[in-house]
Amino acid sequence: MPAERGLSIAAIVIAIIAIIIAGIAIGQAMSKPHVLTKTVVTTVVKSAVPVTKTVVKTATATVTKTATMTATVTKTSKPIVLTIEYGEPWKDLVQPAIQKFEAWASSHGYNVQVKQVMLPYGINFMQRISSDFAAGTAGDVVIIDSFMIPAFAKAGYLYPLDNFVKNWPDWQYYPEPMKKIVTWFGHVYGIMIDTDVRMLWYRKDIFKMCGLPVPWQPKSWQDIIKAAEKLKSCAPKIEKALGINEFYPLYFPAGTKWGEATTMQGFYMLLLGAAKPPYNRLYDYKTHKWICKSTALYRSFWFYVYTYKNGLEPVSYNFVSNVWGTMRKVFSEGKVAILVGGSWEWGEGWGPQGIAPLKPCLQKCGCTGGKCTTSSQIQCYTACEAQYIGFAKMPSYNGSRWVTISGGWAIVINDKLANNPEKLQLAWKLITFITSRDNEAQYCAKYGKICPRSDCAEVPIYAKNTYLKEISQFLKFTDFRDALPGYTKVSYAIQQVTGMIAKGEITNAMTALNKYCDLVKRYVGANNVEVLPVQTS
Amino acid sequence: MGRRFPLSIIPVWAFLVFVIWYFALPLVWMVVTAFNPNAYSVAFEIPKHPSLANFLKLAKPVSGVVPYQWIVNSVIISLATAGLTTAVSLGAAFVLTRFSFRGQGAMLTAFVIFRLLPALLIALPLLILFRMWGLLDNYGALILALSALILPFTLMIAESYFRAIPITYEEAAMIDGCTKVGAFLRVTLPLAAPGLATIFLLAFVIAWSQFVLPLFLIRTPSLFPASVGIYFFYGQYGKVDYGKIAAFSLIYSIPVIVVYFVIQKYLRKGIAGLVAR
Amino acid sequence: MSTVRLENVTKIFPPNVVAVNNANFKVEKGEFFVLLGPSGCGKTTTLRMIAGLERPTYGKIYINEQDVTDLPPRLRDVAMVFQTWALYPHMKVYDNIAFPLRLRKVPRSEIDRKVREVAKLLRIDDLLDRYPKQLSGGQQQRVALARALVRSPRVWLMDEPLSNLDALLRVQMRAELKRLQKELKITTIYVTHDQVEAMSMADRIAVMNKGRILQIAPPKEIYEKPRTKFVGGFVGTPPMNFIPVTFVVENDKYLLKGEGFSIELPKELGEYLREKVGDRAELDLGVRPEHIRISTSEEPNAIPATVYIVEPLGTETIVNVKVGETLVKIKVIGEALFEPSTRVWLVFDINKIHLFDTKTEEAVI
Amino acid sequence: MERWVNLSGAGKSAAPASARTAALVEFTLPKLLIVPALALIGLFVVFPLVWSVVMSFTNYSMLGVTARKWGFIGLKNYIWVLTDPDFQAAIANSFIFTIVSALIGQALLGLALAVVMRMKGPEGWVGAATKVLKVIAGALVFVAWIIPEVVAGYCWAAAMSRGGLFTAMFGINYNFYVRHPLQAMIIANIWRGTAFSMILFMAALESIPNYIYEAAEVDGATPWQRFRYVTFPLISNALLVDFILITVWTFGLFTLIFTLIGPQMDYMWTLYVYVLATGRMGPPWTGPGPLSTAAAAADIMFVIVLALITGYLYALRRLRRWA
Repeated sequence: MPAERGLSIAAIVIAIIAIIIAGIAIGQAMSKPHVLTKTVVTTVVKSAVPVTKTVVKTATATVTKTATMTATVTKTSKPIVLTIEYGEPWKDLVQPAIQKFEAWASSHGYNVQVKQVMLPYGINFMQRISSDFAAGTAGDVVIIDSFMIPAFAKAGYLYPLDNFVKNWPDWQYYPEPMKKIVTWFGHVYGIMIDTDVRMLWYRKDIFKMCGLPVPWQPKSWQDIIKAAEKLKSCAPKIEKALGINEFYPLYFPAGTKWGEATTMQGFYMLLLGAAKPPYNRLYDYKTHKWICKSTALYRSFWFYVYTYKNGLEPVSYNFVSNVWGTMRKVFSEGKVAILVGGSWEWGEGWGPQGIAPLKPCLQKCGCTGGKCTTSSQIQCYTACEAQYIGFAKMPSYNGSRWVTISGGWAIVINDKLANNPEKLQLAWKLITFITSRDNEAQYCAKYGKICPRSDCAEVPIYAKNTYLKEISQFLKFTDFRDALPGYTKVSYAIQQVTGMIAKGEITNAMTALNKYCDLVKRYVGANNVEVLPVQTS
Repeated sequence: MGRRFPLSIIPVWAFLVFVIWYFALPLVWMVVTAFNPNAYSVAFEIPKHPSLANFLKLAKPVSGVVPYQWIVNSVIISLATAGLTTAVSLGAAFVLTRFSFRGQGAMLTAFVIFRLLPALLIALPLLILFRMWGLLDNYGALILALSALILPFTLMIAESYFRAIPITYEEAAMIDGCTKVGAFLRVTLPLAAPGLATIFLLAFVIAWSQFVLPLFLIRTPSLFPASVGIYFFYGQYGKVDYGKIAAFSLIYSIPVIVVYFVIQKYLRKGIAGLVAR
Repeated sequence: MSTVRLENVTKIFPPNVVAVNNANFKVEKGEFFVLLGPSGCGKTTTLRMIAGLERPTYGKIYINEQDVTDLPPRLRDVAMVFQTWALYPHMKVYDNIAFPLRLRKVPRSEIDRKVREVAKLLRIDDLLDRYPKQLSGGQQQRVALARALVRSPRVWLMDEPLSNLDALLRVQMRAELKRLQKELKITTIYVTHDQVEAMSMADRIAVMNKGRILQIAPPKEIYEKPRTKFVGGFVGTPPMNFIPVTFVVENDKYLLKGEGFSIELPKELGEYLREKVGDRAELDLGVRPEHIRISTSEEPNAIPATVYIVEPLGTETIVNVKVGETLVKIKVIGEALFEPSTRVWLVFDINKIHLFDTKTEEAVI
Repeated sequence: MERWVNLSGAGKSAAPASARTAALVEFTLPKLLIVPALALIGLFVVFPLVWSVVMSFTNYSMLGVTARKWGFIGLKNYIWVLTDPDFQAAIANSFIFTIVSALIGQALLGLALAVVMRMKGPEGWVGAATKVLKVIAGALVFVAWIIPEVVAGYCWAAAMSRGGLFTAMFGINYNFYVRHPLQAMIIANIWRGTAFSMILFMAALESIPNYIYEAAEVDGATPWQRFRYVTFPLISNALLVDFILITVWTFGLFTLIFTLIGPQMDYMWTLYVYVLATGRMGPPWTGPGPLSTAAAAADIMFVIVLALITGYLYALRRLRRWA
């Protein structure tokens, strides 16, 4: 009996605390001004418990504090709050610029406060940003994947920047491809902040082990397949030498886990070289229809079917929950010898401070804790890295040309600022700080990314980077996605079909093509697709 | 002693050993890995130097969020939800057991149906609605939605609990000078206190384990409850530190296990009630 | 001291169960009023309506001539002792008794004084520190009484308070309750299905059946002049015997004819009966077991019967005999030795018989 | 139990106003205490369910133009979903999964466990050992049932990963849950849900009084006959309740499978709905993340789930009549 009473007393105390917290939570729901809150919750709760108002207010503050990240708070009467939403990879681009912007603002008498919404690694940035836009909760200034610009512009989410760039001296430093990528129907909707190219990464040490030439540069798809088959025959030797339990020669991403990367990294690199332009694309710009079947599509699927069916590529890496991390790790460990990937991997992936640095190099340079910190260590590591990892240009199907594709992220202004000229001006000012030459050069050099501004080359830290200089050559033959509205769905179809190929559910290129065509028809409508003649040789 | 060994026990033993093996499999892996400071692969290895390193690592931010923040979030959400549901189901059960009115039977049937509905069927329309109302990422809204989801459970338990307490005590109290509500609060409620504690704890653990609703309705990692946090963790870029996830899972599971063992007598009774009826 | 009056009170439970059918009665000041009837007859519902726990569907209830029909129980100033006593299990005896006073915001010292006083009166002053669970049935019963007594209510309502006690204790408590009620002079309405209890305690009894009040009268009258066959059958142990007879007038003789017998009635009685029911009528002859004498030889106006079984109960013996197909019980003081199947004659005092109309069940005489 | 009913009953004349008011305050107002519960359920359960039906006739989507400008399009979504081979596969797999993992796996294993748990062991150390095994097994089965679903899914995903426990024990050198998702789901769900059936059957077995067995034994029944003619008929109620409940639960399972095999839309209808709602595909008339199409799929399943629940309620009612 006394035990029971104790229990009940404890429960009642907890319940009271809980009810207070529930009140706080309801208060928090009320603190955001929107439809439901104003109509339903307010009427019900406010009329019922006016007493808790003060409690709610003070407590809401604490909850908000712990829950959201608020940047520097300038405590003046009514500051303009400018929200910037961006992914964690752009932290070092955005944060220094914000400081400069705020210094500028206070010296010019603006009472402005920048609220940062930083989306950390691990969530799907574009999915999140897209839904924020659709819900109307996206930031005032947002960093988005440039291929989303047409879709967002069509949906009316983006404010056109034509008048700003017209009077912006820096605009001239953006090369034509970098301008084209942010333009849709004659209007500029964003400013590129970084760009990239894609290539074949390969492991020099493994190639040597198997008697393949280093440096390596395949001339056609057949060259790639040949090298891969040779590597497969050496697998036991390689596994023993590296002390690993599995080995795959090649890795082209497949499946829906990779999301857009399957299409961009894997499929486009094949498609663009699989036939002559303009039939090497997903979209026919003449007829304004999505291409359902074509020789190029057939050949690209054929490559997937051939390599996955013959065990040249790893199946399960495509389906782990962390595909990016796994890809970087297995390449770094030598479980994969040839990898199609982005130019940023040099730094972000297996660089001295990357996510999956090379273990032998770490040991050699005495880097502890998996990262090199001192400049001598970094120097040592960079030299060592070049011994192990090389990159090659992706050849076309028959070797007639080189292929690569560029994407990159752009900074845009939310259309909801259209009616707020003062905020609009400040937002643009913030963008100019972020995209300024020095800021861009600093950031791109640090992360091994390609600067979209041509004048970055004037900044020593960027110019000094030989790697960046080398891959800048790729920009000459680079291409872009068919990023029209509807692209995401077509891309999803590619992810689905390549996923089925990888899992072994489809073992024939023609079946894959038919399946793809079926899906595209379902997703964009049968009226919006066209079937081109297919050469199966 | 010379007593013959009963051979017939061997199949029973074999069966029990199989069950133990099958059910211990993933649990043992989780517990062992949680104490392995170097668990970078899923392989089962008994750590040579078991330590609490993984638990300490959880205090360091991962992509800007300290994992323990998720536990704190879960505590806030679950406590609030449990408090709200307990209070609300208390009132509703009082009305349902102490009054009779038209539509009562239909109401109880409706609660049974809601109790059995898959959470996903409610989560999807809620996602649509919350998007339209701008309530995504909002704790208040999440707590209300969670409470609504859990309410049919707690309400049915509260109802059966109060039904089991004779109404005579309340009548006596009313004659002694209480109002109807007063009699309920002064007499029945103290008698039902252990039951209320059970309801509160049950609501707490159901809310604590809830995954679907927060997955749909919460999008900012720093606001995640622990359940979504684990999933987010697992889908993390870079190295997967299995030890860390295992440690986090362990911390996350312990309150549930403790609570269930506290209320298990009641739980069994409740399940037995399903048969007896 | 108060009066309680019910005026045309009817209670219908949904969908259409008539629990109490047009009850009318008045309980006088300081009276011990018993509602007697089998279970399900509506007596408890009547009591609960007086308490305010149920609301009459029709009709009005007055306490001290004040209309309380719509008043909630707490405003009626009545006290009630429940069948299960309903002691609050989470409160000690002291708190149980003090509870009504606390609710009325009586000062602490006053509460303490009253609780101890009433506890002493009921001889439970040494139990105040215990929980109800730790008490015996009789003790719990006293606590329930104490709780009802402590605030000197206008009316005391008791719902079979003794039915959960064992037989011996029940007899003891019966006397004590009666003494207490007389001493304190509180108007009491007491519900029971036990006719012995009713007879021994009541000032007046209301016999109920199927929602109707059949007769309201002092116990003696209920016993001697039951107004219906039900009342006659319900009161008394063993119950009244009923033998179907036909009343006929033959050659100026007034006869009650039954299976194998015929009784001649005195002239006055016969004429009275003839006036009431006519020349020929189907009736039930009601005789209490104690008013029958067994004769082993034939006598005039006696009913022939066959001994069926004999139940010796110590100081008395119940002899079961069969008159035709009807079983008749006869109470004989002391021992009575009859072999089963013995042929006997039943003789009774013609002034102590009752006659009921077979159809309406109402008493004819 | 009789309660205070019919306050506004007919046939009463003027009573003092104060008394009427007092009665109103005391007996009618408290009924409002049910309002918060009804409001909560109405606003966050009933209304969303209705709303999802409404939305399934529109082209509303998570992203794209139709996220803001949407309109009604009739039955198109339903036709699209019903003709989607993935949806057909998902439903077929959902039924296979439910039947195999719940009706066969959980119920059978649960029954076996309950019978073993209730068995009287021999004496001496053998009995003691059996008892220890029983306690350990019971606790593990219980824990598997109560730990959060996410943790269960995560543990099994790790166990079935390449290099995990499956590799160590069976030499399965690939991600088991990738290559055999259905089997993986079944294994994990049997693991997860057996406890409920076990506890239910244990309760059912306990409710059979021992004297019935004694009587059967006196009548000369063999152990099998005792099970067939005494135990089985007496636990058939429990069997029915168990079957229906675990069917409904398993059919609506999401978290465990989602954390185990990820968003693969053709293995379970719940996953199909989730992928449709959050993925980037969908019919031509909506933008990416076609919430309206997902709502149509969910509503189709809602009908099936409702049919299952109705079956449950009907069975329960029949049981009560029988009992």
